[in-house]
Amino acid sequence: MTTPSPAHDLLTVTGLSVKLRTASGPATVVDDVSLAVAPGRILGIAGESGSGKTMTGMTLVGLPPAGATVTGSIRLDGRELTTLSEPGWAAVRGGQIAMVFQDPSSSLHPMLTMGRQLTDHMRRHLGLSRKAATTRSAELLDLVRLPDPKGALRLYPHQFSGGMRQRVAIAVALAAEPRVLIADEPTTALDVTVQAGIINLLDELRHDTGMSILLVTHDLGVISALADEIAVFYGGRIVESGTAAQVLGGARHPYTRGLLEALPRLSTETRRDGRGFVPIPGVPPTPGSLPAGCAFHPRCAHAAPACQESRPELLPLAEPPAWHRLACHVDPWRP
Amino acid sequence: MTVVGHRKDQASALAPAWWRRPFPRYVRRRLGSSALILLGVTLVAFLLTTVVPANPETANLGQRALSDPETVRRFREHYGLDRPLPLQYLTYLGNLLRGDFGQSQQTLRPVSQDLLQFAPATLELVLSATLVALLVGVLCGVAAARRRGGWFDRITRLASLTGVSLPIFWIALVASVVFFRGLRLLPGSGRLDPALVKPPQVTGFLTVDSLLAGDWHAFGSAVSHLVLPSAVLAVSVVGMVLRFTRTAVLEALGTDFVKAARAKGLRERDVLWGYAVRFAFGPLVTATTLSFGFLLAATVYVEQQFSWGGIGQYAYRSSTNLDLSAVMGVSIVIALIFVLINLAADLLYALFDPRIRLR
Amino acid sequence: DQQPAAAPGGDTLVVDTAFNAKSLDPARMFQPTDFYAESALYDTLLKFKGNDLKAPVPNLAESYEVSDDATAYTFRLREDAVFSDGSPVTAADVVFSYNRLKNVKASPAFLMDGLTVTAQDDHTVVIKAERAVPELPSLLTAPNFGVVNADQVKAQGATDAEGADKSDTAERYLNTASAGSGPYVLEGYSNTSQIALTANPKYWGTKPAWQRVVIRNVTAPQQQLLNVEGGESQIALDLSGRQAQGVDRSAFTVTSDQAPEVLYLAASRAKTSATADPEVLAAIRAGIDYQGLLQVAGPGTVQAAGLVPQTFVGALAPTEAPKYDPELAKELVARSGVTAPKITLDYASDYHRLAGLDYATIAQRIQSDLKKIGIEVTLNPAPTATSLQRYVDGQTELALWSYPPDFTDPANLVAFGPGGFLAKRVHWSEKDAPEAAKLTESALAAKGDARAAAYQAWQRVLNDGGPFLPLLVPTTVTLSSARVTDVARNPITGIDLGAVGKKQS
Amino acid sequence: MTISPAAPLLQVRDAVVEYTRTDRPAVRALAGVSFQVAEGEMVGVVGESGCGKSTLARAMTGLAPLASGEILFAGRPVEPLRRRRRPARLLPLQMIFQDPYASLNPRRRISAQLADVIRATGKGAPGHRPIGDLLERVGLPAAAADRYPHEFSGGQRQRIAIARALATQPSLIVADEPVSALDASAQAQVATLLRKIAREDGVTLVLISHDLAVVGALCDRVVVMYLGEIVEDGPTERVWHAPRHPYTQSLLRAVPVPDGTGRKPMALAGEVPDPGRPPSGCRFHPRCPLAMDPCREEAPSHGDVDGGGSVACWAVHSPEARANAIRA
Amino acid sequence: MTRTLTDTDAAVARRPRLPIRGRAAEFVAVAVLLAWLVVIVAAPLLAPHDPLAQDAAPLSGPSAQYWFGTDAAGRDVFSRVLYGARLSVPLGLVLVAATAVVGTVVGLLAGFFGGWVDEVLMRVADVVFAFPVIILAMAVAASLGPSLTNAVLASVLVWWPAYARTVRSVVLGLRESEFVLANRLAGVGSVRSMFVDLLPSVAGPVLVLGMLDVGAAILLLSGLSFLGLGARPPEPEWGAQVSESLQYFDQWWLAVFPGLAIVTVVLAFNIIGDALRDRLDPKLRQAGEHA
Ligand SMILES: Nc1ncnc2c1ncn2[C@@H]1O[C@H](COP(=O)(O)OP(=O)(O)OP(=O)(O)O)[C@@H](O)[C@H]1O
Ligand SMILES: Nc1ncnc2c1ncn2[C@@H]1O[C@H](COP(=O)(O)OP(=O)(O)OP(=O)(O)O)[C@@H](O)[C@H]1O
Ligand SMILES: [Mg+2]
Ligand SMILES: [Mg+2]
Repeated sequence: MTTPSPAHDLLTVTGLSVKLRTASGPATVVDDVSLAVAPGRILGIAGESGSGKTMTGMTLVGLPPAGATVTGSIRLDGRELTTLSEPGWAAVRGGQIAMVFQDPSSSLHPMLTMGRQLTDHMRRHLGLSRKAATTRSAELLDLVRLPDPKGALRLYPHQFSGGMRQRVAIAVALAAEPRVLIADEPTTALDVTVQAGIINLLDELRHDTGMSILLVTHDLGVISALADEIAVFYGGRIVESGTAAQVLGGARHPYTRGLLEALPRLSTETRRDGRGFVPIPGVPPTPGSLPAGCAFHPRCAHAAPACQESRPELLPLAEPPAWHRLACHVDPWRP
Repeated sequence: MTVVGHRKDQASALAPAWWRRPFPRYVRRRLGSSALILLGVTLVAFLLTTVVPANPETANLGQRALSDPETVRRFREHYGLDRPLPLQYLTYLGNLLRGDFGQSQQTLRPVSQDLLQFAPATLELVLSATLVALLVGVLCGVAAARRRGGWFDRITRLASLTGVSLPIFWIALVASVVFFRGLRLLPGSGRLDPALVKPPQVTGFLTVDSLLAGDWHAFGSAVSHLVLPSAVLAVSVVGMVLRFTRTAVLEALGTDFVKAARAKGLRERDVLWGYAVRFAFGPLVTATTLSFGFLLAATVYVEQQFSWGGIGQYAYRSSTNLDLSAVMGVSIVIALIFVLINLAADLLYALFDPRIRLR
Repeated sequence: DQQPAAAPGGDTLVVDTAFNAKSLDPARMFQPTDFYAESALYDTLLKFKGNDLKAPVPNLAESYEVSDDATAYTFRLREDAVFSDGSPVTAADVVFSYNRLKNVKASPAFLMDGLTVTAQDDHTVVIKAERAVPELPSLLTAPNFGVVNADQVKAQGATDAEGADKSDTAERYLNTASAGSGPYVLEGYSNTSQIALTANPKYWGTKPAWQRVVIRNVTAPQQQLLNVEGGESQIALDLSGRQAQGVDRSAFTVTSDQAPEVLYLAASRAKTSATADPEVLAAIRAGIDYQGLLQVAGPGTVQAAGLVPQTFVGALAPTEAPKYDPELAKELVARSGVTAPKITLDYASDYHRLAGLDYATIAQRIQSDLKKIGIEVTLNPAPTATSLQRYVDGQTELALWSYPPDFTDPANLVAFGPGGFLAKRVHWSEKDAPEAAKLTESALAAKGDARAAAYQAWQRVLNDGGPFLPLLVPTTVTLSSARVTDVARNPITGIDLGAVGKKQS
Repeated sequence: MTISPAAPLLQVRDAVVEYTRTDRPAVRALAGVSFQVAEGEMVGVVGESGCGKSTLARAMTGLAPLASGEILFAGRPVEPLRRRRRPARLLPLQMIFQDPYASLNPRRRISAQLADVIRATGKGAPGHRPIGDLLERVGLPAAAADRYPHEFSGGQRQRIAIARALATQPSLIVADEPVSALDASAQAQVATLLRKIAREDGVTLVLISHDLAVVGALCDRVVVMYLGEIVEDGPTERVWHAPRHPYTQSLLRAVPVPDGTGRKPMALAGEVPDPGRPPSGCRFHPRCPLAMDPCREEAPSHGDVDGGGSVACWAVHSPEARANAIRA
Repeated sequence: MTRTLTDTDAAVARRPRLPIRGRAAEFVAVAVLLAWLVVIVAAPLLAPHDPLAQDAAPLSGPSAQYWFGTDAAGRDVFSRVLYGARLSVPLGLVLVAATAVVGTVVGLLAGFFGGWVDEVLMRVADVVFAFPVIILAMAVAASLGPSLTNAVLASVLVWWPAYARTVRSVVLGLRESEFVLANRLAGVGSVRSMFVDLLPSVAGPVLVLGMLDVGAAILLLSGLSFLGLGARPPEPEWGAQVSESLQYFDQWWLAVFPGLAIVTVVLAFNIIGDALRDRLDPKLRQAGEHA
């Protein structure tokens, strides 16, 4: 695995913050996030519910919630996106950066045919004729392994199973040949058997099209299967990042460790002595009322006094490979 | 497959294939329940006319004739008022099936003929009011939803609430005084300039009939007569259409598929009209049905004020005069229109929302 | 003929009225609006000229002779009169029409009670009566005596034979086409929206000034006013005096005529009703503030002195009208056998026909007046049908009504006499008032100049303790636009449409 | 509760549950399911979405009436819940639902909801616990009783639901996807709590989940369902390490492992068929890598396998078929 | 805050508060309603004249003595408008309350018992819903006599299906909802669960529907009075006053003031109902009406 240099990166996010006005005052739901994805690679974003994963994804397609303040920089192939006007964004969205949503049933319009939903933006972005767009739609559906792609164009979303719907949603996202795909929990609503198919599909797609994928999920298994690099979110910040092997194989942040420990383990021994599932105590924080210092410290078994005082920076770990990064004052698993 | 399932399949095997497809099945089911409702309505109408203690002859014989028992007896016999109730009902139902609603003691014509004359007048009025309300309501509703909480949203909210808060009989009066008497802008009664000859009745809608007859003069007159009463009617329902549209569009704007459509890079206009408003179709059909039902009742006031000569006036007149056949006929026709509109709404709903068809 | 007859407002006379219409069959109709149209479609033997009700003038009949005992009349028909199809009007047509009226046995059949009609020759008709009928010339002006073209209607199922009530089927035809000799022919009839007439091209008299007449149903009087003001119509028939007050007299003509009917209170003599007590009845008579009532009723209305309206022969002089005397009324109530009398007053809530008079207002006024003398009145408004039924069935205690005359003669009103069909509604029989009953008889029998005195005597007895309390005679107001001239209004037949003139602008 | 140790606590015999749908063939959500749960056991039920897991749970507690077959609790039939009050003898048979947001009345305080159940069970019953105790038992402060459901997180609500089940002093709890709607850490918390209750209070647990890992980490025995039928049943270790049914094998291979190695899970071909029109023969055959002629024609019956449990598969139970399969 | 088991019975679900913060229209609406409430309570003190006394010159315009002029019978229009509130507002509320009670009971029965009970009740509701109100009101007025009470009765007869359907759909949803099932599994009786779990859930939707309907109810009753099927003279009902004014339209004050009275009251109720709907459930109305 090579260390990507910034020059190679297709999408670079630096110091991205999203501030919302909520009923209980302003809340920073994404805080100083920096990411980079190279062409053909998959960056996994992991973290519990509410940690700001979706918000990050939506901001990257220029669709933060109304009234949000976005700071920082988003660069696509060197071009700054945060300064774009709405029409400018509309050209980037779908055409350059596309998004797949978590729930395939709700992200497709129930009253429009698949054909219509596949072609309308394709015609806009690629300037295709209706006929050409239809042909291409069928090809796309074939690409995502939908049986009878031509017939499927005339069908409505409810006529498909969940897994097929997610394939269609992916096809919709791919329709205008985007260079970056943001997949927000693309398999969470699906069965494992179906999920396996989608995982393989995404993997093939990035190889075949050279597309970069930002894979947002709380399922570490899915991340492990797909991601080249991983960023772990907690309370809107990245607490640890690195290659999949580094983060999952040699996790250094107590939170990352906690997540891994909390996973159910298939083993008789752990079940007998009750170690199968080690929960992280406490509940995730809500944005707007994050604890001072390290946001994780109230739930952390290794918390030191310093953790309550200052927020740890996300810093590269001293030893190579240099881009395994960690935000922890204590770093209890330092080798 | 169970035995029951088999039998059913065999029975329906005789029907053509399309008839067994989900949509026609749905239509059939809805038709059946509509017929049941109408049967219920005939029964209620019939029962009502029998509980009313006053005698129809009072309204229909002169003061002197009323005091002559022989005249009264002849009258009752002629209208079958002397037979036992269940028999009267069965006879009535039988006649209904043949399209015979009996004879109106008021107009001395077959009730069916009266209804054919008056119902189109009312339908023309109610339909044009509905159209106006839909046009204004949808446009303003979408605009209000787009800028939720903005000044336009707030103004239309207040305006639509005001619209539903105005007593129709009162605004009809006010409108007629202001636009007819005061400003002399619009005609204030009837459906056509009385000096003009009515175009031959085809649809019963004067606007349509005059066009069919190529009579521009009559068309202009019919339209100008339509403006005031239908505007008055529209005022009371435009708010409902607007609010339904606004709510539905707002709901749609919050859904994942609108987010997804935006994320596809569609223009905001396309997202709004192609995705969000499209989703509002169901609520819009509901709003239209509701307002149509409401207007059907409200025409009683408006027709009175504008001497419209429709089914509303007929209903009022025949019920105050205890013209029993007419009362029954008019109830059934109003219910029929109501049921048909609801049926049409459900079918439209099913046609436009593919999820419903297979239910 | 689908083209408009003329540009709007050109040759069409539009008359607005609140419809009370049923049928244009002369043998069956009895509603005011039908009378208006009927008199333009069918000629009668005699008619009243304009609004002068004192003596009928010739119409289809050139002249008539009457026997001394007033039981036999001989009418001489004019020879130039023709029906709208061009055929001449003959005595046979008259006999057919009158016999049909009798035998169809519809509401107006009573008009023929005791009369036999025969044709002496082609143009002479003889009418014989069982009793003296001094009122016959007036009677014959009623539109029900309109002469129909016998051949034309026989072809449409009409018959004048016995049993016509079953066998006559011409009514439907007569509601789509007319078969008369009047200045207009029927173009279209709807008894709920409009009646359209076109000038009869074969009319034997002076051709009407207006080519077309549309009588429209405009229920709200105020709307009628708006329509005339706005030029949509030329004549409004149902305004009250008050409504006509604001009209610009330079641009419109307002004419007033006293109504041919009297608004009265009918007090029940049933034992259960407080009104059966003569003192209570007298107290009500004295306790009504007639002047206040006039004020409420609006300009033009006058107090009724008796049951016969001023326009008829035999009306009482205004000075004989009951007087308002609240002190006396209170005393009467105190003296009466009823303590704190409670009375229900019935009236028809939807009855505005009488000269725009609002029964509700009048009833409320009476309620308020009677309260002051210690009688508590509960109002019971109901739609005409219900209210009238209660009255007919004798269930009302106090009821507010008027009696629309069938013809303009006091003989039409004897039903108010004890035992008459109106008196029965308040349980008043001959036994209760033998003196009044006798006077009724003699009034009916009186002839010539004696009639007036006889009817006056009759009314004086009725006013003195009878159960009917005459209240008001309202004014009917006719509003017409400046384009219209010669608008004379007969209380029964309405505007003589054939005589209405047009001002050329 | 005294039952003979020999008799299983819950017996499901050939249970069939059908849902009728207008205009379409009825769904046989359970197409003849038989299994037993012994006292003190922790049994897991796994399978894909729509295979009838929830239906089984509902049938076991009497919420879904059986079309045929029977279900016995403590030796007596579980009557379907109709409008009558549930008989006292069934109260020890409780259920926990998937959606922690729907399983509590949002308009009532926790205390009121628990009190209802306590009253229904009988306040004076031996071993009955006051509300505070119940809440503390599930790891919540007693003061939580005064609050409304919306003031709690999903995991906390699920604990309250467990507390409500505990109020009836249950001997068997059927938990239908109790942790599926929860976050990883909350999942672990609730799962741990369930196991603690089962171990410490001696409550028998039937845990339904589509997540194999959860079942594997908690249960002694696993039941694998496919399209309304049980295809494999056995001790967790055996099923995990030596799955015999091709479906179980595929299921296990489809689970991604978070080890950072990038190993891809294996997909199972095809879609779950419409349960209203199940395939002939073995219901799994259209998707089965080992499918052969007998599979298409006749449904296999359950047969015991080495290492415990049973499997319904032609490839396992007919040697010649197996040989054919291998040859092919 | 500690609670013992014994007082859990008294633990009544907390109603959502009526939030009126930050919205001028709602403030004004509440103020208007409060003003009308004062009028209703204190009409005899506020009205300068007896609303029934016919002391004045008929049809005189607004003046210092008669602020809103006098009517055809010589009564003070201002006093009549004030007294009119005593009829319209309470009766509108009574109508809605009665309708809601009838509809809720029917809906509960239909939803709870299901089967043929449900089928019959809902078919009856369909028929009633399709039947024209005016004709029913006419029939009631004709058979029982026109009066406001009878107008209310007739209106209840045709209006309850709206509530019955809403309640039924809520009940159907709830009957299968997990918290009801869980309680029933834990031995809570179905009647108790109906009252404890269903009623509060039904109360919200019914309350919203009711608030939205008060305005419509006032309009309906005044409309029936306008047609002569409601208030009985000399009752100073607003609709009846407008109807009396039809005879005289140069006397604009006769129609304008009672009309404005109706509009202010109804608008105020509608604004508040609308706000309540927004807060409680934006989609409720549609769900209830498209059953
Ligand atoms: N429109 C919004 N207004 C206010 N707060 C919001 C909005 N959308 C999201 N949030 C809050 O922002 C935080 C981050 O949300 P986000 O959806 O990004 O989380 P997530 O990591 O995707 O969680 P999940 O796994 O549940 O999808 C959450 O606490 C959420 O409550
Ligand atoms: N009320 C119902 N009416 C009709 N069909 C139903 C009903 N409930 C379930 N089904 C059908 O029965 C089958 C089994 O459903 P069930 O809910 O038991 O599956 P499940 O295994 O619990 O699925 P999931 O993992 O999605 O919860 C499915 O095909 C489902 O569509
Ligand atoms: Mg998310
Ligand atoms: Mg389930």
